[in-house]
Amino acid sequence: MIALAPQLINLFATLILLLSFAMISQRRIVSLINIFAMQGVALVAASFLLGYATHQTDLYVSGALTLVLKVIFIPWMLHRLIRRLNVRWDVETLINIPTTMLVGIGLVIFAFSLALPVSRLSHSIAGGSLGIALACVLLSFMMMITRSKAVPQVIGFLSMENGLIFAATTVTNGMPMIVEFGIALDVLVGVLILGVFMFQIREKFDSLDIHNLETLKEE
Amino acid sequence: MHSFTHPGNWLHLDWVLVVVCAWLVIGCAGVAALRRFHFVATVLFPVGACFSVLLMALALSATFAGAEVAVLPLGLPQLPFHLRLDSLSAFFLLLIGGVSAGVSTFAAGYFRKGEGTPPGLICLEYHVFLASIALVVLADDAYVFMVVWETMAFSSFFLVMANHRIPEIRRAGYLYMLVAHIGALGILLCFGLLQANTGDYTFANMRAQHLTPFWGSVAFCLAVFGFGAKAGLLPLHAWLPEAHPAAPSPFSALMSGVMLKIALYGILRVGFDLLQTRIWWWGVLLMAVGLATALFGVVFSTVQVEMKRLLAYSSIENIGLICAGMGLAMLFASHGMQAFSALALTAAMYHMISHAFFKSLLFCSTGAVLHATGERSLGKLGGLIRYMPWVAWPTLIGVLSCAGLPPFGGFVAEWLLLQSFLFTTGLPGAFLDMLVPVMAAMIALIAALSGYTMVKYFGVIFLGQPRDDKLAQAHDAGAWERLGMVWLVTGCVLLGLFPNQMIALIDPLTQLLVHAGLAHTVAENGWLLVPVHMDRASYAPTIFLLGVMATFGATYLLVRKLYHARMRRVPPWDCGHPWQTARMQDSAEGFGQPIRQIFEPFFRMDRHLPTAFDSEPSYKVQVDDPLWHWLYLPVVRLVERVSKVVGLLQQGRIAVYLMYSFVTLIVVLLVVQR
Amino acid sequence: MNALAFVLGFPLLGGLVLALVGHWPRARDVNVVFSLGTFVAACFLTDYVIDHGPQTVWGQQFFIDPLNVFLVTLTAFVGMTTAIFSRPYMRVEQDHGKMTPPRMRLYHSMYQLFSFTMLLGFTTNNLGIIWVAMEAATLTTVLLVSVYRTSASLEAAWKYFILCGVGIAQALFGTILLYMAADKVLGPEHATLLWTSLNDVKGQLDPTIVTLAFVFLLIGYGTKVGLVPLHSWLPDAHAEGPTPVSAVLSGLLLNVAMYAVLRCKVLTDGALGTPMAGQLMMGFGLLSVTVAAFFLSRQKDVKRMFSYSSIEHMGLITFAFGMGGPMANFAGLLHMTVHSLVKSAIFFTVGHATQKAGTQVMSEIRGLIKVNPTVGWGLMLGVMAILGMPPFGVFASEFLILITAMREQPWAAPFLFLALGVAFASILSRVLPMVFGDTTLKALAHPPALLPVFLHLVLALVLGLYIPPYLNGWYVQAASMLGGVMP
Amino acid sequence: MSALGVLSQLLALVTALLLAPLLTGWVNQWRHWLQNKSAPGLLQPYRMLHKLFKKESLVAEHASSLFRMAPYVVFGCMLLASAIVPTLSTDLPLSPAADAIALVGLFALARVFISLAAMDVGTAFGTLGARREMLVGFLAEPALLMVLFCASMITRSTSLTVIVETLANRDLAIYPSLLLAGVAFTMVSLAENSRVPVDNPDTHLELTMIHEALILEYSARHLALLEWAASLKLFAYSCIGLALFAPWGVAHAQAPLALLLALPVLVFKLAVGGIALALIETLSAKMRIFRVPEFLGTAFLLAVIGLLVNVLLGVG
Repeated sequence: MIALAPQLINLFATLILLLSFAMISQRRIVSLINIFAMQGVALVAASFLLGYATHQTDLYVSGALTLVLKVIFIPWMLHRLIRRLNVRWDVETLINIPTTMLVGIGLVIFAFSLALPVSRLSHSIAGGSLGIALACVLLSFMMMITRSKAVPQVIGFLSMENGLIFAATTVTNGMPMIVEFGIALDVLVGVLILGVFMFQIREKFDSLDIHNLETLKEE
Repeated sequence: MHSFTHPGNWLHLDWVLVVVCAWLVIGCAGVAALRRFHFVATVLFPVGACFSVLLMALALSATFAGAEVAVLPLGLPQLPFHLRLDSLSAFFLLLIGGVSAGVSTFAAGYFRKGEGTPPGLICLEYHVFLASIALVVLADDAYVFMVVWETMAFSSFFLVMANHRIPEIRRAGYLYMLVAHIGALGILLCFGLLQANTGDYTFANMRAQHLTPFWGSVAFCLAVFGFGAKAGLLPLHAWLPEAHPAAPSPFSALMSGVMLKIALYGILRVGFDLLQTRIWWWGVLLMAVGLATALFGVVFSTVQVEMKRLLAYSSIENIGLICAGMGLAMLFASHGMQAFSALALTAAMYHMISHAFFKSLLFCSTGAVLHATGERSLGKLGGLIRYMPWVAWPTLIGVLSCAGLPPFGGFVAEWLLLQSFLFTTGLPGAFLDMLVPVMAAMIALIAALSGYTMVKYFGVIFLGQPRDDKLAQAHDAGAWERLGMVWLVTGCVLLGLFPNQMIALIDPLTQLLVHAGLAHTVAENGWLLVPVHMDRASYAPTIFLLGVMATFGATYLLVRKLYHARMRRVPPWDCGHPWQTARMQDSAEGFGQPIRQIFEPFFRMDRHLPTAFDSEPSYKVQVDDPLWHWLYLPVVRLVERVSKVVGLLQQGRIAVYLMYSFVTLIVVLLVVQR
Repeated sequence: MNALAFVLGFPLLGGLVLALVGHWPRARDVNVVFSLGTFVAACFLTDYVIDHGPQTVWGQQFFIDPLNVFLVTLTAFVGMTTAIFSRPYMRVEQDHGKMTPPRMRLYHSMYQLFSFTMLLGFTTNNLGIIWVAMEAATLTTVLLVSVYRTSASLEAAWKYFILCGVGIAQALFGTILLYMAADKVLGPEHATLLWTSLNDVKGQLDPTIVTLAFVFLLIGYGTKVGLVPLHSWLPDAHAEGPTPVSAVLSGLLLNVAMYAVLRCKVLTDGALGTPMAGQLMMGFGLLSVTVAAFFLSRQKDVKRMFSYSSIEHMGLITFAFGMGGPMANFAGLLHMTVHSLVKSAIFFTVGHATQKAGTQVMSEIRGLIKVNPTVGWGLMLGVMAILGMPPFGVFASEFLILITAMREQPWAAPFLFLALGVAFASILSRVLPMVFGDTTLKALAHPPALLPVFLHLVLALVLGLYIPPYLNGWYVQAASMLGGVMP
Repeated sequence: MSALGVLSQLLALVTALLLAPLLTGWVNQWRHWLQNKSAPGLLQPYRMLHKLFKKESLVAEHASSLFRMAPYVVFGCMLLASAIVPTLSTDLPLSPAADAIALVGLFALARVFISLAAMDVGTAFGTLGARREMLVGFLAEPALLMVLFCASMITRSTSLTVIVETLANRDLAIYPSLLLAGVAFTMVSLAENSRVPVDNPDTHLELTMIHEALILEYSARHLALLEWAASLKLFAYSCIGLALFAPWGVAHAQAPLALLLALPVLVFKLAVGGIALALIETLSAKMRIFRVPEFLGTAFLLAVIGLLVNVLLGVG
């Protein structure tokens, strides 16, 4: 089982990358949230496996933390939010899906070329996955730019966090515990605040479209 | 900081610092008694004047003493305040003390109740202004120079904004502050070059540096730009005719009389003292700029209709003449002709101090007229000599001195300047020999034109019939105002009649800057002012005045004795036209009309001529500054266009902002990877 | 080291207490008391550090050295004066009906928590915790900015959260890379993110990883510092929130971000040996100064204008630290201090002025001196100070920055002078009509608290003319510690 | 300050006082003859002065003391000017007190005072005259200064006595710059002494009068003094002309006896000059007031070109 660990980690890494691409090409919000949850599951699996392979208990703790937060609580809250705000229609994008895919591939290539010299130096068993993590971060960054609705933008932000946590766990076998807790706490509070904001934006503009958030500018 | 020894053997510098601190204390006392107008006017200002007189005395004794240096604990840790009192700064302290004594006493009588800013606040700004001016001439390193230089601009800005209810005054204040700051940035750049990468910003170190001709020229041009902005040299003069009339009169007197000189002090300090390399075309540049400014200033002052703007443009003219003198001195110095350079420099210094006195006198008189009649424009004044003799006669002396007429200081300065322009045949290079006589011709023309302006100024205000019947109630100047004006008049007269003694005071300065002086040759000839040699040229103002007075007295008595002195008052000759009104006299525009016609290309005129069908025909001519449309407005439009383009950066769409962040990340990563 | 406990404890406790009683009328005074307590504790802490030198406390999780101790004191001091200023300000806001009791409670508790996060950010030794503190600071200020619940403040808060969230995420990635570099050198068991241990071993850190890490950290924390082109959130956030929040945001939060960048620059300089970090910072700094200067002339809203002025000054500070060397670092630290003091003083006076005029549009604020001379003169002197007029400290630090720039980076001097000139022209042309002239404004119901304004300006004046020796000692120690002399 | 010096100074003063009205009378006579009118007597100016001195002075109601003081100042200046210019001998103790530039300053002082006095009365004519006088003045004064500079460039000194001495005993070399300066000087003296091309001394026509407008309000002794001053000014100008362009025959300090010879030579030269002036007046017509600036502008340029020619040829 230990021998298989590096390949398994790479498998999970590619799975996360695949899910990021899926999120970019997704049109409906509900499936978008489900893919985000699946990405969380992959992340949890990777950290449990790594914890088992390197006998580090705090990886289990961080995996559990991610499981509770990113797989159970946040998707549940987003689903409840969508039902309350009856946001059903599909995701509007600023540029059409094929071009986003092309740009996505370009980003992945850039991320890999960037991370190649670094990953060779890392002697943890999943060194290679740094490139993939950086790719996930850039992809979710691009997703936030191209989405014109509040909910997809929030999901983009959260999937960026996923990418970062994945980088932390694989490249350096997890951050010190205190830092893990801090990050998790920040993400949780962040999501709560975003939820509150969405209610207020909805109540103020009776739509979640970012276009009416453009009044503050230079004439 | 040397220990506080017994006051007996304090240096002059310490006493000057005592005077500066005293001024600051008076300023604070003014703030304490913010609204108590009587206490501020009759106690604080006169005490300030006494300290000015003390400063003058100190400067007199310091001119002949050696240079004194002091280091104050204030300032940056690595760069404490260095101060130095050498003969150059002593001369300027003399100028500051003399003029501010007169102006402070005048200001004591100048305030009236319930006018704009509370008098206490004005007292604070005034005395901070005086203190910073005195410190500028003492500064001996770049940091303290910049600090006191901008404090001077800062405090005079608040003086200009004294009655800020009027929108034009706010606009003038803004323009003044902006040009002053841009000038200061230029000066800072110049000091940056002068320290030549040694990192030590004291003037002593700057003197030791030998810059290459290129960097030396860049430093000099920056200095002329920076200090020229403050002095009102041609391209950067637009603020002066706006700011000086806006300030209350005693302070515009001080600004015109003293602050413009401090700007020229800067050029002297950098051009002659700090920069060791000297290149001939620097002098030519200064002369060209000076003369262009002078001609521009005098032509514009002739066509003004508002008395304080007229004096402001006349200040520009005099600054131009002084700059031309300094330029000539630099030209001679660069060719090693020290004696002639000393002559030109003495001429410039003489013009500086006489202009300080007579221009302050004229501004004080406009202040008195303004207070008596409440009227600024020349068109509504006239015949005030009957109601305000105590203001009219001193102003006459100021007018004669400003026009450069013989018995007074203005003429001596002009005489010396023309003499220095005559001895140019020794200069190598045919081009220079050609250039300088033409410059001499322009100086003569400018002096004559200033005579024209002054006749217009005095004639339209004080002589003739009052153009407005409310002028009859114009009350004469108060006691303090008279004392202030008398002090300034004595200054003008002494400068006019005793040039030898004044040149003896200027001599240490020229020895310091160009290592030559006139004192030796002048002292030999007793009453005669002989700059170079007896049969070369000589002028004795006292004998001259005695001659005119003697003939005046003799004819007066002879006519009385031989014939009689009967006189009868009759209505003036009306050429058969009974309805002679005061409006038939020349108005201010009328008197300036010939100049407007001759120097047409100088102005940007828009004239409103009444047509035949006007119900009430009116004639209006508006003369304004062409540079405003060629230089200032294009710069403002350029800045607006650039900021419109930059404004596009902030369009409000969050996706675009995210794009900025994303693109920056990618770009920086690529840059770093390479 | 109980002084540090108090410094962190007071705001945390204050946040919790005010969460319960924030809506009471006396809550304003409680807020001041807590801030005062923090400030006193900070003074004790500084005293302690002066005598005993740098300290690592509580299992090396907290580290106090000359660099961050004077920033802690500055933050506590400005926090206290802002609390004093917010007492009358908030009472007037309540009268205008913009602040309901629940919102007051949110405001007070978030205010204290915000100062806690800043002080935590300064004192912690762990780079990860610095990141957590920055994220927490963003969260608390998002709530403070959106406290008025108007559409504009909502938009500003949303943009602020999204942009800063993305920015800080990149900083997290940089921290992870740093951790990876440390892991390689110290071995997996005792690899830590403690700055002191990283600082000791920074020579052996792998250059390629550290370069990548510094880029991510610089862009991440640079977004929080408001460097152009990452600055877009700053004018909206600073302009829409209540004025005490703008004062604290402009004055203090930018310093925390700059402090984080400085910590990373020290490590990068040690690891790389090449001036890459300094050059990047200089590039961003110069871009910020020039672009922000041209933004100023088109502003209509007074708080937006001063937030652009904050961008310009932070650009100048970044440029100074980018140049490196003892003189430039000294100037940068001095400029940080004086900018915080003067900018918060300006926001205090602007706060009162906007309340008088009922609007933030500058064309409707006229003749402050006539209505209330202290507010008018306070604003005038504050603006003169921020524009770099000499008696004030801003001129001293700008003077040092400019002359070092002329000596070491002559190519940058013309840009700096152009930017300073344009900024001077634009700000003065907007402020003069506001301060002078006739007015239609009416006096305020509650007398404005102007003690903080003149306290700040006097401090700035003192720093301009005479820097006391022990403060100078601080700066020189911190400057030499920052090192990074350009080759 | 030798006794002889004082004597020659007093002699110069007396001759100036006496000869000035005579010169004016002489020019008027010749002008009338050339226009084939019957001319008034040679001594007519003296009789007019005597008549005016006897009359009672009528002063305008609002005229200030400046108005009454101005004639004396102007007369004093003109007398001092003619005392400074070396007419009979160059041994003049007063001359070191004022050189060429001071002389021009003296004329300017007189002009300013007379203009102010004209404005003091406050009628339309006064200010009109003052404006025109200053217009002529501000162009003529620099031109005169440049003419004097040409001479001082040659003789390397601005003191008038030194100029005359050096020019007188130089061998008869032709100075081109002096030729240009001479033409410029004649144009300037025509303008300054308000002769025909620029201003008509006899007329009171508002359109053309400059000098007359200034002294319109004066009467009796003040008018007499001003008339005398005007003739003194003409005398002074002609003496400057003679000094610069025909310096021979002036007694030198070393040769006191030549003093007696100098007087007749001076009278002869002045007579010839007077005839020339009368000739110019009859031949030229009066110019429009706004052609005067061009006229004086050309004079000024000629003088400056004279200066440049001097520098170019390096003469002297």
